Formats: sequence, structure tokens, C-alpha cells
Amino acid sequence: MEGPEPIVKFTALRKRYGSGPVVLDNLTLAAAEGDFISLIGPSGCGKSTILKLVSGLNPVSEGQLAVLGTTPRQARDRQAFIFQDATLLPWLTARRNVELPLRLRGSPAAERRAKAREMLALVGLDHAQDYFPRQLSGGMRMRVSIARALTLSPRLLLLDEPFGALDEMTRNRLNEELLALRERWRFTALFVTHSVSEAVFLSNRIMVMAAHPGRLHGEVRVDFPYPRAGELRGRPEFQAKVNEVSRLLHEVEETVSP
Amino acid sequence: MEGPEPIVKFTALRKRYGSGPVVLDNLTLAAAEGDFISLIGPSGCGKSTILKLVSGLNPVSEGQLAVLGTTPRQARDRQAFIFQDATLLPWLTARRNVELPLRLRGSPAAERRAKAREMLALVGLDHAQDYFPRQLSGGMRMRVSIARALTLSPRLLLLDEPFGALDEMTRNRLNEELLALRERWRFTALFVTHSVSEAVFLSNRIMVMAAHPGRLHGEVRVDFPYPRAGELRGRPEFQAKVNEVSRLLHEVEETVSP
Amino acid sequence: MKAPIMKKPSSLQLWLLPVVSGLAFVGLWYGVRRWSGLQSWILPTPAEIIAAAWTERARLLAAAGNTAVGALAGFLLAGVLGFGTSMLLGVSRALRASLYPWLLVLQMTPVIVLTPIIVLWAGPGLPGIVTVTWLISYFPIVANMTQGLLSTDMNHVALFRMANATPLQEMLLLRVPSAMPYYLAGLRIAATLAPIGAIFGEYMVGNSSGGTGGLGFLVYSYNTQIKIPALFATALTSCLLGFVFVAAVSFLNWAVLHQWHDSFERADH
Amino acid sequence: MKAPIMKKPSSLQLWLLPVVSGLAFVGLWYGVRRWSGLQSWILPTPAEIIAAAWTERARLLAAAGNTAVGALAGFLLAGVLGFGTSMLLGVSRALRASLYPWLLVLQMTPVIVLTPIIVLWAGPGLPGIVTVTWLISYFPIVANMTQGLLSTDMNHVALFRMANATPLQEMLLLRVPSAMPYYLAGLRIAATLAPIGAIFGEYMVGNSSGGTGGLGFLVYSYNTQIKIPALFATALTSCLLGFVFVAAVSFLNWAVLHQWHDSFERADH
Amino acid sequence: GRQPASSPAGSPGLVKVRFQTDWFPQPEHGGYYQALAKGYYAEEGLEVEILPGGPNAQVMSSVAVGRADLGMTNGDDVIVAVARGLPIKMVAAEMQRDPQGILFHEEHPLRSLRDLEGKTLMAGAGSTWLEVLSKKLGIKFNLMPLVGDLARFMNDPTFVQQCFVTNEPYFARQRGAQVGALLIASDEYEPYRVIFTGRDYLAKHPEVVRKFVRASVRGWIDYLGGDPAAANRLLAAKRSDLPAEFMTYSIKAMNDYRLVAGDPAKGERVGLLTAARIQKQIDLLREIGVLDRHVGVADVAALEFVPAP
Ligand SMILES: Nc1ncnc2c1ncn2[C@@H]1O[C@H](COP(=O)(O)OP(=O)(O)OP(=O)(O)O)[C@@H](O)[C@H]1O
Ligand SMILES: Nc1ncnc2c1ncn2[C@@H]1O[C@H](COP(=O)(O)OP(=O)(O)OP(=O)(O)O)[C@@H](O)[C@H]1O
Ligand SMILES: [Mg+2]
Ligand SMILES: [Mg+2]
Repeated sequence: MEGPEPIVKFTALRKRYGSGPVVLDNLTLAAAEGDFISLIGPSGCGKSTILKLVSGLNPVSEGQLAVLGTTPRQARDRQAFIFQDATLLPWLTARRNVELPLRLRGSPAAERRAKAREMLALVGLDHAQDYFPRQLSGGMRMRVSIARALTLSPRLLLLDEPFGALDEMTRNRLNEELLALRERWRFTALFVTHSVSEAVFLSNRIMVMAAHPGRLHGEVRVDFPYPRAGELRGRPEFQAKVNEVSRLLHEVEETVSP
Repeated sequence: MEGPEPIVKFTALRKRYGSGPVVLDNLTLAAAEGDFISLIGPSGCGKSTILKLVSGLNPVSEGQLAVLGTTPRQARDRQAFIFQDATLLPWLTARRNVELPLRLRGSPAAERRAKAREMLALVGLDHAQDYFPRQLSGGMRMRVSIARALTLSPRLLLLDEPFGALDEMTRNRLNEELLALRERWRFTALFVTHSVSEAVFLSNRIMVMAAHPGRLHGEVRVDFPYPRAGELRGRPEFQAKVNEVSRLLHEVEETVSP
Repeated sequence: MKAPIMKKPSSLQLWLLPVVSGLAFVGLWYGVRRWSGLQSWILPTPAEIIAAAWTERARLLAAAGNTAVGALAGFLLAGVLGFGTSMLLGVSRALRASLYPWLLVLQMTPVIVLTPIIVLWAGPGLPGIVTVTWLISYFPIVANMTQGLLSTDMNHVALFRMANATPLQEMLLLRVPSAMPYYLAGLRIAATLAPIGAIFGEYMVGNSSGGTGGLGFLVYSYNTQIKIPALFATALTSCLLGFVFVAAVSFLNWAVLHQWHDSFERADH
Repeated sequence: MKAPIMKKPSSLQLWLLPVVSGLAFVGLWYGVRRWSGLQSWILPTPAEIIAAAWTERARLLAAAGNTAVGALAGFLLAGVLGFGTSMLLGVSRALRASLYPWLLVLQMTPVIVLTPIIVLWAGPGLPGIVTVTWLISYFPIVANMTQGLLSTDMNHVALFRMANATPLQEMLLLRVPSAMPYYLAGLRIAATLAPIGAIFGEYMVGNSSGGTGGLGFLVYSYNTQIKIPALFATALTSCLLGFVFVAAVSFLNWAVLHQWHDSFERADH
Repeated sequence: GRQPASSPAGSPGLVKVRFQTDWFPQPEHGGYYQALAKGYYAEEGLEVEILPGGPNAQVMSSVAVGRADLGMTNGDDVIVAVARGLPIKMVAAEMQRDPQGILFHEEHPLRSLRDLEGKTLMAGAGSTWLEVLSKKLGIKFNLMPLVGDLARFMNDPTFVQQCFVTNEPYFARQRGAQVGALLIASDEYEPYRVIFTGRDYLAKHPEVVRKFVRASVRGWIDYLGGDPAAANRLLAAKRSDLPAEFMTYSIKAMNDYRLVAGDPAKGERVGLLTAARIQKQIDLLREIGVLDRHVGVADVAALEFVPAP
């Protein structure tokens, strides 16, 4: 091996569902170890599709994709995916939903339980442990889903708008928690969001995407050193980056909007 | 009748689900004709619950609630509800999902079709008319749901985070479309959102809520005259309002966060 | 103005309704008897049936006991094997393609053709009866449960695939729980089939030393002896037996689903 | 490195698999014959059955035609009435409480008890056969479809309530489509029950008017004449008839569900 | 659809009569088909339609409710049915002796009913003769339901099962089994097979009944004693699965066991019903407890329709 192998590597990738239109075109992208890459772009531009490809849930149509040095499917045990919908099992309580990945790995019950408690506390749901999904609010469900994905300390984290249904305070707090976790176990992340400031706060690289067909429009590097603290958001350099990304986004969308 | 009857009127209302904890406590609130009221507050504070009560989907536990001068259920034919989940029927295409409310009213097929086309164009989905829900992206599904709710030109519109899953451009555009529609048919709106600037841009009143139990913490009036244009967002008065609401929200959340 | 309190049937009403409809049914029955000119040896009145049931109570009870054993054993066998088979079918498309046609053959072969083999291999009397009951109630369970296992939400499947769940885990922790409403609907069908299956089995492969068979034996014997009210009393007994089975399944249904499934969601209006 | 291409059975394989498992099954059959010492009049070999089927082809075909008519009529009746009944049951809890117990009674009454009434009211021969077939295949449809109607997603129900949908619209446009997977599973069960139901019906209320009864008559005739290979050939014919029904339901299932239901989602891996 | 039987169908002035048989058409119905084929019914001015039966043919209720005008069945059944309230009466004997018997393998022969002691018998539960065996003769045996298959019998040389002596033995022998059949009827128990009709019908159309009986008796005598070809042709047309040799066998069995004509030495003849024998049957049935209420000969039979010799 020469040089560090990228964690995720797309080469001239193209994706279409069945015989439908091209959804992703000519995608080339490499994520290095420790990268926190945000994907941002108009609705339907293929952000969720990218995560599905990386996770191996959907096959590539043309081109190549390597994840953690192997195929997406073989890399699964070192990935976690937070879906755009909470995708909780309706017959399990919040706690048991969070325990699920550990259960699937065969962890002992006591350990599972402790870990689930810890993660639920992290997302502020200690009081709702024994609620069934239908008793939870939309944001609470999403937080359970986040807690579930984090229990396994994966090397590669795929996040599809995890914080979209949350209020700003909770969202900011969870952003900071996420970065704190990153300090602890140094995961690589592919992060889909619609919030530019969230993207700037969290990532070292932001990919701005265009639609019809979905493709990369441009990349913005964010060089603020990690660990980052909440006060970063108030700094003018931060605002400058936000403006830079927003400008790119406007370019993209202008070409689409009627 | 003396004076204009409020469109929605809560009086000392309390809500609990079954024998669970109190979810909404001592809620008193009156929405006048033409009010655009945003509800903002931490996840789980009862925003969705308020909309469910107004729609009559859930019964009030104590206190009183009048909608359009009658009971919530009797007022239903003049309300529309955009749910937090898209709630599309999986066996119908996007267009037929949008047509559904008209179909339920017995509108002729041609009219339904034309209206559905119009609404889908409004939310930027003209090209996805014949897709089934499982072929749509998360944001596209939500936009179909919005299109569906707007087909009936209701007098009272209940919106539960309709734009949460959308990118900023689309979101802003739809915000402006919504206000344009409001000019056309003068609905009253109860609008749940987590975006303070969206709330300020759209509403004349913003209710900031606190959790455990859910209750009103404070109200902010936003007096910018309608119709409002996109450039409003750049004005300093706008930013001042956003800051005012944010401050209130921080007060609320500080008391909850650990 | 108050939020509306919906008029839903109270639980007392839910108990009363079948009684009321039952009375209507009995009234209709007497009406039919009266206006059709049918006689007691075609359609006895409820009163005649009850009287016959009382007269024959000893034999009916003993027979019901015998039949219950066969029905229960066959039902449990069908429930367990149906569950297992469906998991096999649900786990792999290849297995499904290989096995399903032969299951259909098994289901669609008239029992009468298999009778000699059943008697030979399982033995006459109870083992044969259990086999016939099983044959009859097995397939509805398999058909339903398999459909249920295949109807799992693809988003949930994606979740499990991402967690690198083994096929067995996907089956046990995901597909099986989400197929429970289907399985229980299948069990409910099987519950109604089990007692008549056992009666049919007694008809086909039963044996009875000295005249103490199950309900199937009584049906045959009352029928040839033209004891029609007693025949209907036997049918009534068989229905009552069936109700016990159905009630058990309904309880199971409640226990398994009420906390999370939408069929138990109190529509709050 | 390429994204993995999963090894899924190709459609050729899906056709081959039942054939392969069929060959295995036939092998097993010969093995059983060989090692169990069973005789031809208990378990004929497949070759004997095929030979008998060929010899008796004219009678089998004619009989299958007769049975098919009864089975089809009974099946359609069950499909339509089952659909309607379930809608009644699904629309109101009060109706459900009033009617369901009596449906169970109907299902759980042994057919033999009703035979005289059926013969009297429907008439012997085809009308009676259709009635018996209907009785046998009706309930699985009702049980499944009712469960399906009650399992509708509460979020969708809320949507309809908000749109002020009438109960009828809620039923037709929401509950019925979302219950289709359940209904179709019920139809599939009924499809397998219809041919054996018709054969059973021929046995119970049939007669041989016209000299060519249905398969039930042949079962009787071959049985008393100890033409056991021909008997199995009759069973085979009945299975083939059943397969036609099942295939029709499978096609319906595909037509109704493939565009939107998760059981047809191509798991892309 | 009910079509009139063949022969002089649709002829004007003929009285329509529907006759319900108890089973699929078979030589045990030969007399009627002979009468039909040879035009004996037509000669009496009747247009007879023979309704095929089958399992669960519901012969007695069909006649009782007027779905058919006359029918045939076991004599015991009529007595029991009358005791249960069915408005029917027997009007003639079809057979002096019921053809029901017990089929056995010659390796394990059954010489008398008493040899059944301790055996497992496959037979229709609830039949009167079983009650006679257990209650009157005190024989203990195990009962297995009769489904209609001979496979188990063929497979097990110790097996015994109910049969028609005119029927099953033929097929069993054809498959190479050495079998015998023991007639159930004996001096202690001698049920008729009878022609019966509804009480109302009898009251309204005694002449039709008389003519029907007369022509049927003629048909039976002709079928068993003369050339059965005419009836057999009709039977074969109704049922494709009856080989000619089988029909020959059945006819021979009916003659050998003297089922229809009975024993002339005892004064029996085709069609004859005697009050004494009916009374004896009633007494026997009362003794074994299958009659709910008292019935007399006059309740169950009308003897005046039996033609004079
Ligand atoms: N069906 C239910 N049964 C029991 N409790 C419920 C039910 N629905 C909601 N709750 C509870 O009510 C509270 C308020 O829920 P609600 O959905 O109104 O919150 P929300 O303000 O909309 O939150 P979010 O922003 O996360 O959507 C929560 O604590 C939730 O657990
Ligand atoms: N299963 C599918 N079958 C067919 N087309 C699909 C499927 N899933 C997604 N698509 C199409 O692929 C395109 C990209 O979808 P994707 O979900 O990746 O968008 P997205 O960028 O995540 O959008 P959003 O922000 O709205 O979630 C859309 O046009 C959608 O219609
Ligand atoms: Mg997406
Ligand atoms: Mg909410």
C-alpha cells in the first residue's frame, strides 16, 4: 500500500434506478480518514442515494466505489447509517430500539442496557426510554434513531439529515456532542444536511451538489481546527464560510429553479 | 355575535395521552382571522399535539377548544393539515396523491388533474408526477404532501414542519409561495417550525413554547406588513426579530437542558 | 364549546351486541321454520336443539373432550410447523421456489386419497385424526405467515442489512415480529378449522371402541339415526369448542399486538 | 474494486428449482416405495400414476371440467362475498361485534350437518356443490381481509379524517387498498381450498347426473374399484386444477401490488 | 337441470313420477332401469324419472319434502324415520334381504357375525345393524369409519369392512384378493330394502303408487330372470365406470343371495312386505333402543300396494 488508502472512493460513478433517469452522474470523490464531509444541495439531487451506495444498500450502475478498502457490503460492519426517516421498529420501546445493533452483535444484556441508557441520555431522552415509537414526537423518534446509530462507535458514519426535525438548541447541542464523539473515536463522516451553518460547523469539506442529473458542483474546504466549540459560530470567519457555501448553492439552484 | 369570532380559541386547555404525563398544560390562545401563528419550541414540547387537537384528531383532556366557531371535527372541511411525516398513500402516484382531497370531495377528474398539476408545479415536482412514493426522495415526498394540502384552499391551515426536509433555496421559495397563496385566499395558519427566521418571515405572531409539561412561554408579534418579499430577510429589523425570538427560545431551553 | 366526545360503543355494548344480534338470529330462525314449512328433521328449532343437547349431554361432553384433544394437538402442530415452514420459505427465494409448489400439492390433495397412508403411517384413531387436523389447518398459516414475512418494510430491512444482521437475525428480530398480524390472522383461520378438521378426521380415520368416539362419530351416528336435533346439538358443541380456540387466538393477538400495532390504536375520535 | 453483484437466483433458476426439487421429491417417493414395502394400492409410484392418468385421460378431463365449474363458481362467490362481508365488518365495530360470532358459527358448523338444508334450498348437484365450496373458502377470506382492514396505518386514517372523508370513502380509497396484501393472501388460501372444496361438495351433495360426475365422483369410483393409481391421478388432476387457481391469484397479486408494495421491492443486494 | 328419463319422454297423458335412488346408478337399481327401458312404466301410464343419488343422497327427506315422489332405502331407516316424525311409508319391498354384508379375507374367514368379537370393523357409525350386533347379540368390536376406500382392506389380511355383497367383493377379487362376504341379514335380523313414498303423496295418488310398484316389480323380475341388457345399457350410459362383467357379477350375487326374490320356501317373493316381519323389525328396534316413540306396522307401511303373485 502506498499512502493512506481513502476511506471512501468514488471513481467516475453513475447511478440510475432500474431503467429510470440518471440520478448521479460522473461522481468522483475520495474521503480520507477522519474527513467530515457534508453533502448539500437541492432536494432530489441524490444525496441520500450517495449514502445508499456507500452503505451497499443500492448497487452502483457504472463506475467504481470502494469503501474502507473493500466493497461497500463488506465494509458494513464498520459503518453506521442514520436514515432520513427514523425507521424505528414499532414493536420495541425506545430503549430496545437503541439496543438493537448491540443485540445483533450479541452483546450481553447488561452491557446493552447500560450503553442504551448512555446514548439516550446523550440525545436527551432518558425520560422516554420505555415509550413505544408511536408515543414519541417526530423529533424524539429521530433522536432515538441517532442514539441507535452511535452505540456501535463505527469508523464510518453516514448521516442523512439527522437533525432536520430538531429545534435549534437541541440541534446545536447534538452538533457539539457529535464533534466530541469524533474526538473520542475519530470516525469519518458523510453528512447530508440542508443547513449551511451546520455543515460549516461540523465539516472539514463541504460538497455542493447540483441536480438533474445529480452531480458535484463544487467543494468548499473548512479549515477551522478541531475540536471546535460553539462559540465558533459567532466568529466572522465562520460567517464568511457560510456565505461562500451559500453562494455556491445559489449558483446551483439558480440553474434549476424556474 | 359580538366582535369577530376567533378562528381558533384554546381556553385553559390541558392534554394528556391516556394516563400518561401532562403533555400540554394551561394553554390559552386565540387565533384571529388571517393570523399566521408559528409555534416554536424544543422537541417534544407539544407542538404537533396542538395541531392534532385543533384538527380534532385527538380529544382535549380538560378545558375548551373552539375552531371556526364550532368543534374541531365540525370545522374539518375548512381545514387542511400537513403532517410531520409525508403520509403519502404508497399505492398512488405523486399526482394521484395530490388529487386525493379533491377526489374525496367528488371533483370531476379533469379538474382534479389540472389542479394537481398546478400544485405539483408550485412545489417544483412537475417532472415527478407519475412516480410512486417509494421512488421519491425524502424532500420530494414532503413537497407532494404540501401540494396535496394546498389543493383545497382551506380557511385554516395546520402545518407541521412542512419545510424541515428541504434545502434552503427551495424552502425560501416555498415560504414566499405560501405567502402569495395567503394573499390570494387569506387563510389562517398554525405553523410548526424549528427555524426562527422562517417563523419571523412568515408569521405575524410567534408562540415560543416550553416543555415538561408543554406550555406557552411567550409571544412575539411580528408587525412587518404583508405582502412580504424575500428581501425582507436581509433587513436589520428582521434580524432584530430573529434575535428576540432566539433569546426567548434560549431562555426556554436553558431551563431544560442538563 | 367542548371538543367532541365521540359516540363509540362502550365495552358493555360490545358484549350486548352479539347477544342482541343472537336474539335477532334466533327470531329469524323461528321465522324461517314458520314460513318455509321446514320440519324438525330438517331444521330443528333452537329450543329443540337445546333440549337435545341436554338429553345427550353426557355423550356430547365426552365426545367433545375426545375431539378437543385431537383438535388441539393438530392445531398446535399446524401453528408450530406453519411458523417454521414459513420461516424457511421467507428466508430464501430459492427455498420458496423449491418448496412452495409441493406445499400446495400437499394442501390440494383431497384427504380421502391420503387416508390409507395416514392410517398406515400415523395409525388410526388419535394419531390419524391429529394428522388430518394438521393437514387442514396448516396451509392457511403458512400462506399468511409467508406473505407477512415478505411484506416487511424495506426501510427496516435496510436497517438490518446495515447492521450486518445475519439472515437468521433478520428473520427472528425483524421479519417475524412484523409478520405477527399476518400470522395471527392465519392462526385465527386455523382455530376455526381445527375442530371441524378433527371432526372430519374422526370421520375419515377415527376409531371408536364401544361407541365412545368424538363429535365426528356422533355426527355420523346421529345423522344415520336421523336424530336431527341431536345432530345440531353436536354442531353447537363443535362451535363452542371452536369458540374456545378462537378466543385463545384473540387473546394471543391482543397480547402480542396491542402495545404497538395500529389495529389496536384507539382512534381517539 | 467493483460494487458487489449479488448472487440472486435468476428467473431461469426460479423455474428450474421447483423442477429440481420435484425430481428430488420423486426420488424420495421411489425410495419410500422401495424401503417401506408399501404396495401399489396404498402408494402407487409416479410412473404408475402417470400411466393411469394417461389411460383415464378422457374421464379425468371431463370430470375436471365439471369440478372446475363448481370450484370456480364457489371461489368467485367466496371472493366477492368475502370482500363485501369484510367491508361490513371493517366499517363499524358494532357490526363487527354483532356479526363476527355468527360468521364463526357458520364456519365452524360441520358441513355434514348443513347438507340436508343445502340440498333442500340450493338443490343437489351443482348448486349444492357451489354452496359447499363457498362455505369452505369464504371464511379465510373474511378473516384475512378484516384483519387487513383493521391494520390500516393510523397516520393515513388521520389524513382521511382530516379530509372529511365519508366512512365509505375511507373504506374504499384507504382501507381496501391497504388491505390488499391481506385479501390476496386470503384469496390464495381460498384458491387452494376451492377445488378440494368442490370435490368434497361432490362427495356430500353431488350426484352423477349425466354420467360424468366431477373428480369427487371419480375419487369415490376409483376408491371402491381399488384403482389406486387412477385415484392418485385424480388427486393430481385436482392439484393441477388448484394450480390454475393459485396461478390466477398470483397474477392478481402481482398486478395489484408490484408497483408499490414492499413484497415486490427488489432488494437491490 | 332435471331432464326426464329416456324412453317415451314427453308423451302426452303420462303421469310424471320422480323416483329417488340412494346411490349413483348401479345394478342394485337394475329393476327400475329395466322397467324404464322396457317401457313397463309407460304401459302403466307413468313417465318415471330416476333421480341418481350419491353419498348423502338424503333420500327420505327428499321424498318427505316432495323433492321426489317415491324413493328407496333400507326398511329399518323408514321405521326409525317415521318414529322421528318423517311423513313417509313403505309401500313395497325392493329386496327381501338387505345386500349389506361384511367383507373379509379368506385367510381370516368370518363364518358368522359372532366371529366379529374383538375385531376392528370398518362400517358406517350409527347404522342400525351395528346396534343390533352390540346390543342384541352382545358382540364387542371396535369401529372404524367407512370412507369408501378398499385400500386398507387390501393391505391387511385381518381387515373386515362393511360392503354390499353385490359390489366390493368383485373389485377385491379382481385385484387378486381371496375374499368372502358374509350377509348381515340373518334369522335374528332381516331388514327389507323398500320402496317408500310420502304420506301426502300416498293419500293423493294411490293409483300412481300402485302402478309404480307393479311396474317396478315387473322390472325386477325381468332384470334378474330375463335379459338385463336393456337396463345395463341405460346404466352404462349414466355411468361410464361400470364394466359389463361387474354388472353380470352384481346380478349373479343378487340371485345367489336371493336378495330380491327371497326364499320361496318361506313364501317370499319379489315386492312382498308382510306385517309380521315388519312388526318383528319394529320390536327389534325398540329393544335396542333406537325408537323414540311407539310405532305400529300401519304407521310405517301400507301393505295393499304389493301386487298379488
Ligand atoms: N400517541 C401518543 N401517546 C402517548 N404520548 C404521546 C403520543 N403522541 C405524543 N406523545 C407525547 O407527547 C409529547 C409531545 O409530543 P408532540 O408530538 O406534540 O411533540 P412536538 O412538539 O411536535 O415535538 P417534535 O418537535 O419533536 O415533533 C411528547 O412527550 C410525546 O412523547
Ligand atoms: N427507489 C427509487 N426508485 C426510483 N427512483 C428513485 C428511488 N429513490 C430515489 N429515486 C430518485 O432519485 C433521485 C435522488 O433521490 P435522493 O433520495 O437521493 O435525493 P436527495 O438528494 O436525498 O433528496 P432530499 O433532499 O429530498 O432527500 C430523485 O429524483 C428520486 O426521484
Ligand atoms: Mg434524501
Ligand atoms: Mg412534532
